[in-house]
Amino acid sequence: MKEKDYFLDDRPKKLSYSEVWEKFFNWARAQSLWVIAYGTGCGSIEIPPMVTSRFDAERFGVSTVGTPRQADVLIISGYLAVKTLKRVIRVYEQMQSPKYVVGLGACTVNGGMYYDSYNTVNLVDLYIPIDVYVAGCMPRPEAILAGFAQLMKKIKEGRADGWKQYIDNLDKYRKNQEKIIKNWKIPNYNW
Amino acid sequence: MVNPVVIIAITLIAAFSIGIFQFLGKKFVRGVFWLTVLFDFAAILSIAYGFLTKAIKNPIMVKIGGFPPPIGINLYVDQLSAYLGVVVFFIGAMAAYHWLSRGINDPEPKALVLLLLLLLGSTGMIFTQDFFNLFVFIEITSIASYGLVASNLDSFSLEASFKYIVIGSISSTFVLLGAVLLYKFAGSLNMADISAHINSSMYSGGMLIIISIMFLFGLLIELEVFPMNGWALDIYQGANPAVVAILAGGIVKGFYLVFLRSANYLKFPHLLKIGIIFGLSTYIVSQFFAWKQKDIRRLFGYSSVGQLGLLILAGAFYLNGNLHGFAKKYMLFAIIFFVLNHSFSKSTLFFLADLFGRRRIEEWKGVLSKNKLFGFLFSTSVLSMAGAPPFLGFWAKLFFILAIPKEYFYIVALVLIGAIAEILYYFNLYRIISEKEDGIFDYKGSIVPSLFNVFVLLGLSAFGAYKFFILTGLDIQSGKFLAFITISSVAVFVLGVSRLAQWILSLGMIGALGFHVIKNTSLVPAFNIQSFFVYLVLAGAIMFVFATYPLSKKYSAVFYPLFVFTVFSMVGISVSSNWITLFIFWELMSWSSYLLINQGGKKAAWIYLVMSAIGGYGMLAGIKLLSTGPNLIPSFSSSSAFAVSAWAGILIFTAFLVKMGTAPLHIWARDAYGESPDGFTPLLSGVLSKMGVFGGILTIVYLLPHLSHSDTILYGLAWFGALTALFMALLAIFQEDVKKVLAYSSISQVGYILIGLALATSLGYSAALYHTVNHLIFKGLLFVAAAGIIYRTGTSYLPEMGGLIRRMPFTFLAFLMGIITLAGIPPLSGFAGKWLLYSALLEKRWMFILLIAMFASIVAFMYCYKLLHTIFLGQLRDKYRKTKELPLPLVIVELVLAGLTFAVGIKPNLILSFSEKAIKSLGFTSPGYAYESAHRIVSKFGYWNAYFMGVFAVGSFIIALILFFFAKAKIRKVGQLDIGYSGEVPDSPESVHFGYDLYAHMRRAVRVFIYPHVENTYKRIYNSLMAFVDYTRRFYTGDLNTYALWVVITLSFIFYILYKGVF
Amino acid sequence: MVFFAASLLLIFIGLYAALVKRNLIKIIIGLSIMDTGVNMLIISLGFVKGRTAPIISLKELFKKGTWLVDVSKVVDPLPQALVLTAIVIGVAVTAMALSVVIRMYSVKKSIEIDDFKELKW
Amino acid sequence: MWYKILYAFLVTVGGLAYGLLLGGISRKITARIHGRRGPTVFQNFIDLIKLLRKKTAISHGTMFFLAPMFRLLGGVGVLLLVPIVYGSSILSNFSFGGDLIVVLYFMVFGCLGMALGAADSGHPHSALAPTRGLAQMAGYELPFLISVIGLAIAHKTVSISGLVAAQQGGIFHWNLFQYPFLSIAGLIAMLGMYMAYPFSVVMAPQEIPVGPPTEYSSTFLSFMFSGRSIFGVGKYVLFMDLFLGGATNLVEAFVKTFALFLIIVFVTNVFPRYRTEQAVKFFWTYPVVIGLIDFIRIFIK
Amino acid sequence: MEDLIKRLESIFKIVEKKRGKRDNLWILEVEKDSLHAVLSYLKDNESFRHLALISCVDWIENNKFQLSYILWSYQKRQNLIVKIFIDRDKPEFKTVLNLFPQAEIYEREIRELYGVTFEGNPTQFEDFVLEDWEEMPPMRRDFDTLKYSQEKYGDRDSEVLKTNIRKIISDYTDEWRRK
Repeated sequence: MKEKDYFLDDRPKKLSYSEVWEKFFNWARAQSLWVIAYGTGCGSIEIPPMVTSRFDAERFGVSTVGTPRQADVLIISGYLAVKTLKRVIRVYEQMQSPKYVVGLGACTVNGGMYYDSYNTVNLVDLYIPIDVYVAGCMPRPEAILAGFAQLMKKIKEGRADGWKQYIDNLDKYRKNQEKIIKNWKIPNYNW
Repeated sequence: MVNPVVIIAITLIAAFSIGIFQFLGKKFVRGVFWLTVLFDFAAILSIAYGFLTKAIKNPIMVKIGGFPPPIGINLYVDQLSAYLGVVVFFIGAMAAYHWLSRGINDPEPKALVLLLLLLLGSTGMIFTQDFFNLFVFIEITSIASYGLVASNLDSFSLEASFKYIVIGSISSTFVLLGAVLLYKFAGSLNMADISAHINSSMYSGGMLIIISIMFLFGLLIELEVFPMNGWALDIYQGANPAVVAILAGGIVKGFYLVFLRSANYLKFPHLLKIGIIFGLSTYIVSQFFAWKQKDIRRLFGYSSVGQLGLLILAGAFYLNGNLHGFAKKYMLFAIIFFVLNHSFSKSTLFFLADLFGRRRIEEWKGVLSKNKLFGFLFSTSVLSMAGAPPFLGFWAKLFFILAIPKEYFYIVALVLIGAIAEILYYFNLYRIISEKEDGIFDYKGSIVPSLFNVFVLLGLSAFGAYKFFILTGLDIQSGKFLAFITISSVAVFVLGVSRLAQWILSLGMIGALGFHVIKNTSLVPAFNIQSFFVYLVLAGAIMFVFATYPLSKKYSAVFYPLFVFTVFSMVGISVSSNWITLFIFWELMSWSSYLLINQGGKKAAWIYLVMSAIGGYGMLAGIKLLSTGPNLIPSFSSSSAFAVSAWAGILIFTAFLVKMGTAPLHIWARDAYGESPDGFTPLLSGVLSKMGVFGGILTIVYLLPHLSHSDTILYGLAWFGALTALFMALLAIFQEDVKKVLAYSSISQVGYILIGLALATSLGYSAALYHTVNHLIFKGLLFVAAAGIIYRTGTSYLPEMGGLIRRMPFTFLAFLMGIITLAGIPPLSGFAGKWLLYSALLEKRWMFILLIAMFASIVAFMYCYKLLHTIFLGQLRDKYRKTKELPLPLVIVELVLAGLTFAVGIKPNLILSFSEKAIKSLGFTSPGYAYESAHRIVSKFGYWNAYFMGVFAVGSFIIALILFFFAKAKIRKVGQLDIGYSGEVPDSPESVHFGYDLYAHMRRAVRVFIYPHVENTYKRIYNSLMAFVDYTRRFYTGDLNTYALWVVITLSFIFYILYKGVF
Repeated sequence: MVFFAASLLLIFIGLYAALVKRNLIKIIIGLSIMDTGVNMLIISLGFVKGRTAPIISLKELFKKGTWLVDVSKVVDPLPQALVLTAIVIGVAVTAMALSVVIRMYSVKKSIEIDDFKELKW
Repeated sequence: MWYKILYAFLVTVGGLAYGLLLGGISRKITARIHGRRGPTVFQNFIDLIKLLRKKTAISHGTMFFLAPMFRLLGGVGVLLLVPIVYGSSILSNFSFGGDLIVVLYFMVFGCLGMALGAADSGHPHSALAPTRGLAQMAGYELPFLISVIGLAIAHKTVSISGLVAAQQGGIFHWNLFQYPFLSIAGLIAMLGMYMAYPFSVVMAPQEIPVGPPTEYSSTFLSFMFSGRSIFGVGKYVLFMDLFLGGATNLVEAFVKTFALFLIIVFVTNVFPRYRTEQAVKFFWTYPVVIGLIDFIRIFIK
Repeated sequence: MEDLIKRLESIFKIVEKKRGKRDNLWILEVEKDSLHAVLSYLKDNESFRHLALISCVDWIENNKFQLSYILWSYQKRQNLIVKIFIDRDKPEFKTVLNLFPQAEIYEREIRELYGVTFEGNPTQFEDFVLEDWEEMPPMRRDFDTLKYSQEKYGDRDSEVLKTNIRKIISDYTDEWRRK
């Protein structure tokens, strides 16, 4: 055994699969979205109302889970700093395909009101593939639900393939990530 | 044959010639001294040899000056005095050799003169038959000893000497008074003559009783009986050990013989009372006072005094105890063996104490490991002193206990309590000595005398065993087997030049015995309960011995011999046919296993030994209660002939309960299991504790039906078993040491077996026997695996482990199967035992016990999971990244055992067919269950199909696996630190391993139940006894006046009780 | 009877010294007194009033011309012989004790018991 | 013999469907109590399908890999070892394999497997959950054992079919009415056995995300999920046989298990959560005392 | 409170004192060298045991950093801000860790954001908010954050942004229209 093999070394392979039942399964995937909410910013306060009695996301099959391993959807709720971006990347990579990312708020689109901050990542989709942006500062739970509806639609149509792109263009994403993360301490390829 | 008077004359002449011609030089002095001693020794040996070979039939009577006995002084040498003379001279010669080798700090000629005078005086004392002459010899002896005691010329020895002088003078005053008053009374000084004039009716008032008391009282002072022995202890502590060795080893024995003989000649009627009061009190008191002793010489002194007390007791019984036939003979041999044992081992101990020179016990730490020969001599002497089989002390004690009449049962009890106390402090000392410590060990002087002594002692031990088996008429098979055990383990020691050779030899011997048992039906005639256990022991032993080799490098050279010894003595237990043989082998097993455990945890071993002693001596007391009438040796089958009280059964059962570790007697188990050598623990748990089960079966089947309240006892036992099962399981879940978890688990499981036994139905026995074998399989497996894991990782601390499944897959597999079996989850073999037991309990309607037993097995899941998780699962630490799979022998044993659990789990008949036969031999017609079809077992309440369960589990597992591959996820095996950890990357395996205090929440719920109440109670008892002893031993103030005062008080006390007839 | 009582008294005096006195020499003296008491007792046991000592003096020998002693005239000779031995032994013991005391004094410069209580418990 | 296996397969599938449906109904009821609409009752089916066909999965090691099979096997085993319909040779399944004691011990099989797999993942939370679960098990098993032993002694059998047979002949022959205190103790134990809300500290989604299966995903999770559903149904059937007089036809079985299910759902939605030691203490006091009333009655009889 | 100030003045040199915007808030300026003595006095004798915050102000015009130690007394229910000025070219000061253990993390923050080092604080060079920061400390007023942000995180191409937003909006409207 090697001195240290805490993490995996080999690069994840591109996925190839038959498309026979895919439509049916995409429907199932769309109807059962398990969310891990990453409370990076002010948007995280909008998640609890979304899943509780008032807006009741569960009627769409959206429910929350506590661990990235079981989650389908990663909600980035607001601005990201370099420090949080590292964690987001790790959480994203630990989720199992197919997986989707929802970006909440203007900050995730282009930095929003923090566009000139020394510590806010302006363009999140340079680093991880975002399937749906929900604009607003902050978006209300209704808007988030609308975003989920959008996501479901994309999934059903088979267009929500951010996870596929991430694997296919891993080098590009890595380059972008490493550009702003100076001290790259995240293990490579470990999901 | 030499005329005894020549001995005295020659010695006297030699002594004076040394005194006069000392200017001729050292060589001359030594030459004369050694020539004299050798001559005397040869002379007395020739007399003794004459007696031994029956060349001399009658006692020798020497008339000095040709006068016939009543007029002239005469010597009288009978068998006993000749033998004792040999001992005295041997010890004297050894002590002299020892002393000379150490270098005498007094001018040498004087010391040698005094030595010669001492030997002369004691010889004369033993030989003479004249009261006044006796006084003279006593005085010669005393004066010589005063001088010798003072010979160190430091303040200690001078102080001791002065105290001795004063008390000795008082004593001799009484002797002299007695002698002359006797002359006045009887008109003669010749013992035989006086004896002829006296009959016991003369004691009913008047002078004779006062006279005898005077005389005997003087001798009692010299015999160091209880209130008047402060001076003696001071001598033991303060004087030169060489002198003390000769005093304790030889001279005091002379006084003892004189005392007995005088009492006999005087026909003293109250000897028994005196003997019981003083002997017993001396014995008990000194054994307890020794507990707090810090000075090793004084400790030996207490022990010597205690032994003398026992001797006085034995002598009183021999002369005055209304013993007949067997008993008288037994008592005689008990006395002889006590004397010999004490002489040789105590003098060795004093020699060794002198050689090493340190006084305080703590300074003796680690002596055993520093010098092997020294350690051997010391251990042998201590073992023999404490009455460990097969040494002489054991046979003496056994003879003694057997000989005492049953109506004096309280004496048996007290003597056994004293023996336990003796073991307590001797092995506390031994514990300190055997602790590991590096350093240089040096001693000044020669070890040869000790070596001689120990060899004689070993020879005498063999003789003692021989005599015991011959005299008691036990089946000679057992005696032969005992010899076989000893010889084989010695052979393993001697022939085993390396550990490999020892391993092969041990394997070969156990295998050979197994082969012999299978081939030859003389040892186990038909398949019965005994052969069941013989096979169990041998099968377990051979597997566990096989597994030990990789571990053996760190064990000392006595590991394998002791292992073989333990195993064979367990075989001995299984084949024994009566209670006494059982007891002998039981003690052999206890002691040898004690020595094995002592290779690991010293304190643990000590507690184990003390608890074993309590159990073993309890058993002996129980056996004593069983034996009635002329048939002193109760055999199993004849137990029905005795109408005995329930106490006999309870006492005998104590021993078995101790070994089983049942609840209030379990305190030894955790540490003994946890700290014994890893190679031995599987045997301890798998086989040794099963001897308790064997004994339990014997007791319940053969003994209990004949006792009163047997149903109550059984129900109580079942409760004990159930509570043990529950509480030990509860304790196990909070242990953080792998072997301690397994230890508690072991006790808990044996608790189930006890429930099975206590049911006393055929189904209960089935459950117990099945679980016995099954427990051997899985607990052996777990302990072997634990041993290997400790060997590989170097720790037994659970939180230090983790993730080892990646490095030891085979061990994990085996361990997992062991755990599943332990938890009793079908389809492995553990379930069958549970099912049988629960069915049996249902059948008997013991609902509450059933409830507790089932609940205990639920609690057991907790530690099962804990073991698996903390050792094998979770995160692998960096330091174990290079750890390898266990060594091959261990893996083989593990996998064989794991295979067995699986095989038995699917086909329980593999065990049940044996247990059925064994149960039929107990007199049951059916095993309590029936086979409905080939694999379906039916009891009165339920049914169960092991084969189906196995096939079903394996089959559906395979189906699930196949189904799994239909689902088309792409599975990647990730690294150990790649866990969903809130986006963080854990920095080390340790930081994310959950291994410490797994059940903190459970602890909060059950805090009351897991508080060590029992252990603390024991500790409290021990500590308060210690404090009490520490306070009361201030009785020996060290003040001369007080000592003298006690002499006077004792005398008044004797007069009081004899006159008033109190007591 | 007087002798008997007196010797007993002596013994008790000796014992008393051994029990009470704190000075080693005094204890030895006590022992000697005890010895004397015992010796006296022995003598008194053999004593018969009006008889002489069982000793053959030269004067008597010449007067009677024979070694034989009239047994009815002398007291029992055996206790006297015993006493001789006992006296010798007593002296030996006393000598021994005194020498030990001398040594003790040279070690500790004291002959008080209180200074010799190291060995205890 | 072989047709038995076919029936067993059908029962397993049916049990799975029923279990998933009950789970969905439970979610729906909870949502309605919250004042929400809630997911469809078939949501669990959808979840299962989704999990079954995720495209990647991770494994931490052998035990991690095998644990879901153990879990499924444990669930299926319990369902198949208890007779669902009394007197029916088809729906009594494999109950000839063993009696109540066998079932009791086999129930641990799946839990142990899952715990081992969870521990093998190396996640501290995964290992924490089984310890809580086992502690809680030590809690609820005591009242459960009281009721089981009481019933076994009272009816002189530990065969489940025998117990059902003893309860035939009218509603008042049910153990629920014959031995009401034993039944109450057993039913309280059942709450703990389902790890439903007052006793849900094992799963504790807030502090230790979803309990033992923290690291499980995709297909593995789907196996655990279905194993748990089947196990749940098996336990309902067991409790039905023990206390509610078993069932003589399939409809009755549905009705009775559904009644048991409703008890749990309503208790779950009403109570907050106990800590582990509180749960253990609760189980060792009230239900035990209640159960002992009948237990002693049987003991004396 | 005035008493307190008087007492303080009798012992230490108070450069400037003024009442804050609240009644129970006073602001004192002391000499840099006497700060530890003042804080120690306030803590031990005047019950200001709670150091609520240490803050820093960059007076780039005066070429000074202002360090404010905000204290709170539970007994008096008073806030007291003790401020000092240190040289901007030589941003060094001594730690108050010996008086207030909680100062450790405040000083660490100021070190990271302003570059003021505190002699004697063992952990001040560890990362606090910014991981792997290599530029000038960002809260200094001569640090140009817009430039930095554009250089480092880039700016979304406005065309791309527009199309994306348009696409999202169209998706929405499609949805609404369908309903």
